Amino acid sequence: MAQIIGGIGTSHVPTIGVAFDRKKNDDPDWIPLFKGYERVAEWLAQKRPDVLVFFYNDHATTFFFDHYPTFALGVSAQFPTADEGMGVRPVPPIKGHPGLARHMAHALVNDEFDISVFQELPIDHGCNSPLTMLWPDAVRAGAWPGALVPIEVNVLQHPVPTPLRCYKLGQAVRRAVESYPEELEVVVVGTGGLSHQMNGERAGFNNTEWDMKFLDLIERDPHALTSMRLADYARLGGTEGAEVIMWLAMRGALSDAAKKIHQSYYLPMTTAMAVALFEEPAAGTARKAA
Amino acid sequence: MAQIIGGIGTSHVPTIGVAFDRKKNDDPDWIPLFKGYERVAEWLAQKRPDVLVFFYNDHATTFFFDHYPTFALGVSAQFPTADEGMGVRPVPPIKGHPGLARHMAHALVNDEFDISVFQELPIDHGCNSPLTMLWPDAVRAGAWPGALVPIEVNVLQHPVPTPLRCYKLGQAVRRAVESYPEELEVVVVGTGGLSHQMNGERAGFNNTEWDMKFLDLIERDPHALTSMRLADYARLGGTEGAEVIMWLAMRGALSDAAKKIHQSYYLPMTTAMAVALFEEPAAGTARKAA
Amino acid sequence: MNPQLEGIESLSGTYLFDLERSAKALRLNRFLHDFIHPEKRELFKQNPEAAFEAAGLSEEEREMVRNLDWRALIRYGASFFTLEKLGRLSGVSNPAMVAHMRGETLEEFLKTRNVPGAR
Amino acid sequence: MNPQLEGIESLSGTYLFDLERSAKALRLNRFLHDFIHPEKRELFKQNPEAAFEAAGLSEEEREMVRNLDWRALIRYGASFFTLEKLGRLSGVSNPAMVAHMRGETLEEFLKTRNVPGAR
Ligand SMILES: [Fe+3]
Ligand SMILES: [Fe+3]
Repeated sequence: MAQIIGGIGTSHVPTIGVAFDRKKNDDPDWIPLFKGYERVAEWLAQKRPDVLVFFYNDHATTFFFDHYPTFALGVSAQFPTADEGMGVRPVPPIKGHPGLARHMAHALVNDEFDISVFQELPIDHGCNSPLTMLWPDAVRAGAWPGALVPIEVNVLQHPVPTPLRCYKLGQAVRRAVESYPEELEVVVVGTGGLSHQMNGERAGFNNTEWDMKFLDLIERDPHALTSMRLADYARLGGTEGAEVIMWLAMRGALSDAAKKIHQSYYLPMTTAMAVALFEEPAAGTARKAA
Repeated sequence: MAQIIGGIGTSHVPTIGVAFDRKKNDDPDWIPLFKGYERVAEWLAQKRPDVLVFFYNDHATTFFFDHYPTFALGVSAQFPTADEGMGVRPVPPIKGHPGLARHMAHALVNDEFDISVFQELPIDHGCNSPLTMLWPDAVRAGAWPGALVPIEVNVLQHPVPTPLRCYKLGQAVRRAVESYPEELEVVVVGTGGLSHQMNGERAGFNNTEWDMKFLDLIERDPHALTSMRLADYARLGGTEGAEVIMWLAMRGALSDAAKKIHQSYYLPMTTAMAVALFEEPAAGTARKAA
Repeated sequence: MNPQLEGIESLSGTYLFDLERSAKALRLNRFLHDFIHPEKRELFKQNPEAAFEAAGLSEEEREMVRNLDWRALIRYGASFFTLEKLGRLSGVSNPAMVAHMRGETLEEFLKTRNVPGAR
Repeated sequence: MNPQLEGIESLSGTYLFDLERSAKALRLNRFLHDFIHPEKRELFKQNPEAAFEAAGLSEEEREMVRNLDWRALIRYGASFFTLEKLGRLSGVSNPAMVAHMRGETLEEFLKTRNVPGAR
């Protein structure tokens, strides 16, 4: 039986990937970012999950507005790295998990989630920007140490799904994972945020006070977050910061008993970069955690 | 306020369009087909609905399996006619209703239907095959007499939505239409079926007895149909005949009091061709029916 | 197992198009789907081998397409609806494709139909 | 009105990308999205007018792209995420795009940031 052993919330702004590629590890302007991810990378290196279920959003790269999905599940064995307009970022292609992903497709559709499915499409920084921080040795090794099941969420073109629907998607994903017969250890990842706005005269908006409150509520009281409206998220965290509803999907896939064991926050420029690590109580007793 | 004044269930097999294009109206082999649609075309000509909400399926034309939606709503002002491999069928391009369609997109997403949206994509015989029977003067006139809001349903690549989910989609569409402030008269159309199978040694399968039962239940007891499983539909009506779940979406968008006022059934070759017309009790009192 | 589909394996002569078949035959189905583009049709008509090559089809896939072996194509993982585009392009009607999948001649198949002339 | 979005119009200087904007600027956004293809980037770099023509952009749209007028483009209906591709192609950083949308110089904008060197 597959089980979820923990969760990660993380920003996915492209700058994170750029800082990694340019090896800014020792640049004083970037040290806080790298430091913030160390504990998470260590935890992943220790737990060695088989699969990351990755709630992320496309940035008008893989999908265009002539056909835009609300939720799209990647079911193929591999996903190339997308060219986002500057050539392909030198990271390994993403390895899928068709067995689990197809099972999830059947389970989610029967559970009344009207997901799209996609295969073999290139994926953009929505996945690969945080991925090099989570699995920092993969570029050198030439392969990611685990598989991904990508779940794309529309946060670009309104109407976007409600915060509550995202949380419910996470809950349905938990049911789907737990009904998969193979013995797999799974970590759920929710990406995006925190506060930022990238359009109009309000661009450059941030709100650290709200970000801190969000980082608290996402562990302690996710229902306070699911009862907020998209307009509230846009007002408090900026129109683009409202993409944190993808963290709610991650949180919905965790048990109520999951504990936040690490967090980090850094706001150098326009987007608040945050990472938070959640562990399930059962994770300590899991197969590989000897 | 927009209101639904009736519903139509209809096959969409390409042969129906071919018979129309080749003017087989007086060919003894095709007379029963044309006769069957006469009453429906008359009713539409009399009621002159502003919009048809059209539950149909793509046939691997508009969408390919690298990115396949479960439900996809067309929101643009126009949709070209698709080239399905033999050039473009000489019918007018479909006119959308962006106002109603966008309203429906917002309403459905907030109602926890995870629809994809599409714009300006060419649409195949899933819409235009029955459309020339419903609006037979449009080709001559050079334009369809009303707008369409196309809702594409995946019935090609399993997992496909459950019969019950399709019915619930119809119910949500009714809520969405009825909350649109503009005064519009809307007819819902569910397409596909009836019994046929187009794959394997079982290809050519038909089941008139089941088709007749389906035509009865769809009016009288749709809940008997929503409690059946996809495997039941495939067994009784063939794997491709199972696409009649799109009739359930149409039925879900009608009130319980809607009455079937006409039906026709013709099975000349591989696909049972049926059409059924439903009228809402209120339809007689509507704006244009003077 | 998908409870909606339980029991479907008991329908003999049935090949349900699902994510597994779709993944296996994605290249082949893309090749067939692409016949919606006139220039792809033209290439196939003029030079089928070049069309196969451009689509990266395996030898097994090419052979089935060369032979218009509908039965083998469906068993392999083609969707009927991409296959239908090859049918139109090759001048093979749906009844003829269905007959082939059933292992019958077109004449035999038409005898089982209510209105054999309606095609 | 979408109850999820009620009140958002009170956020001044905010242009929510929704189906209405998307429909209005579909051609423009497709033009910008297409920079994911190296050959489209090349064409734009070599001959922007030919690229505009091929994409069927209106004169208004062309003028905004020629001027890299981020503020006007966003107001018109461009998605920031298609626009970002034009930014990269034109060597304009996100902070510079943001500064322009705010009506500030890059220097002015950087003064408002916690770590002006982190870009
Ligand atoms: Fe994002
Ligand atoms: Fe169909």
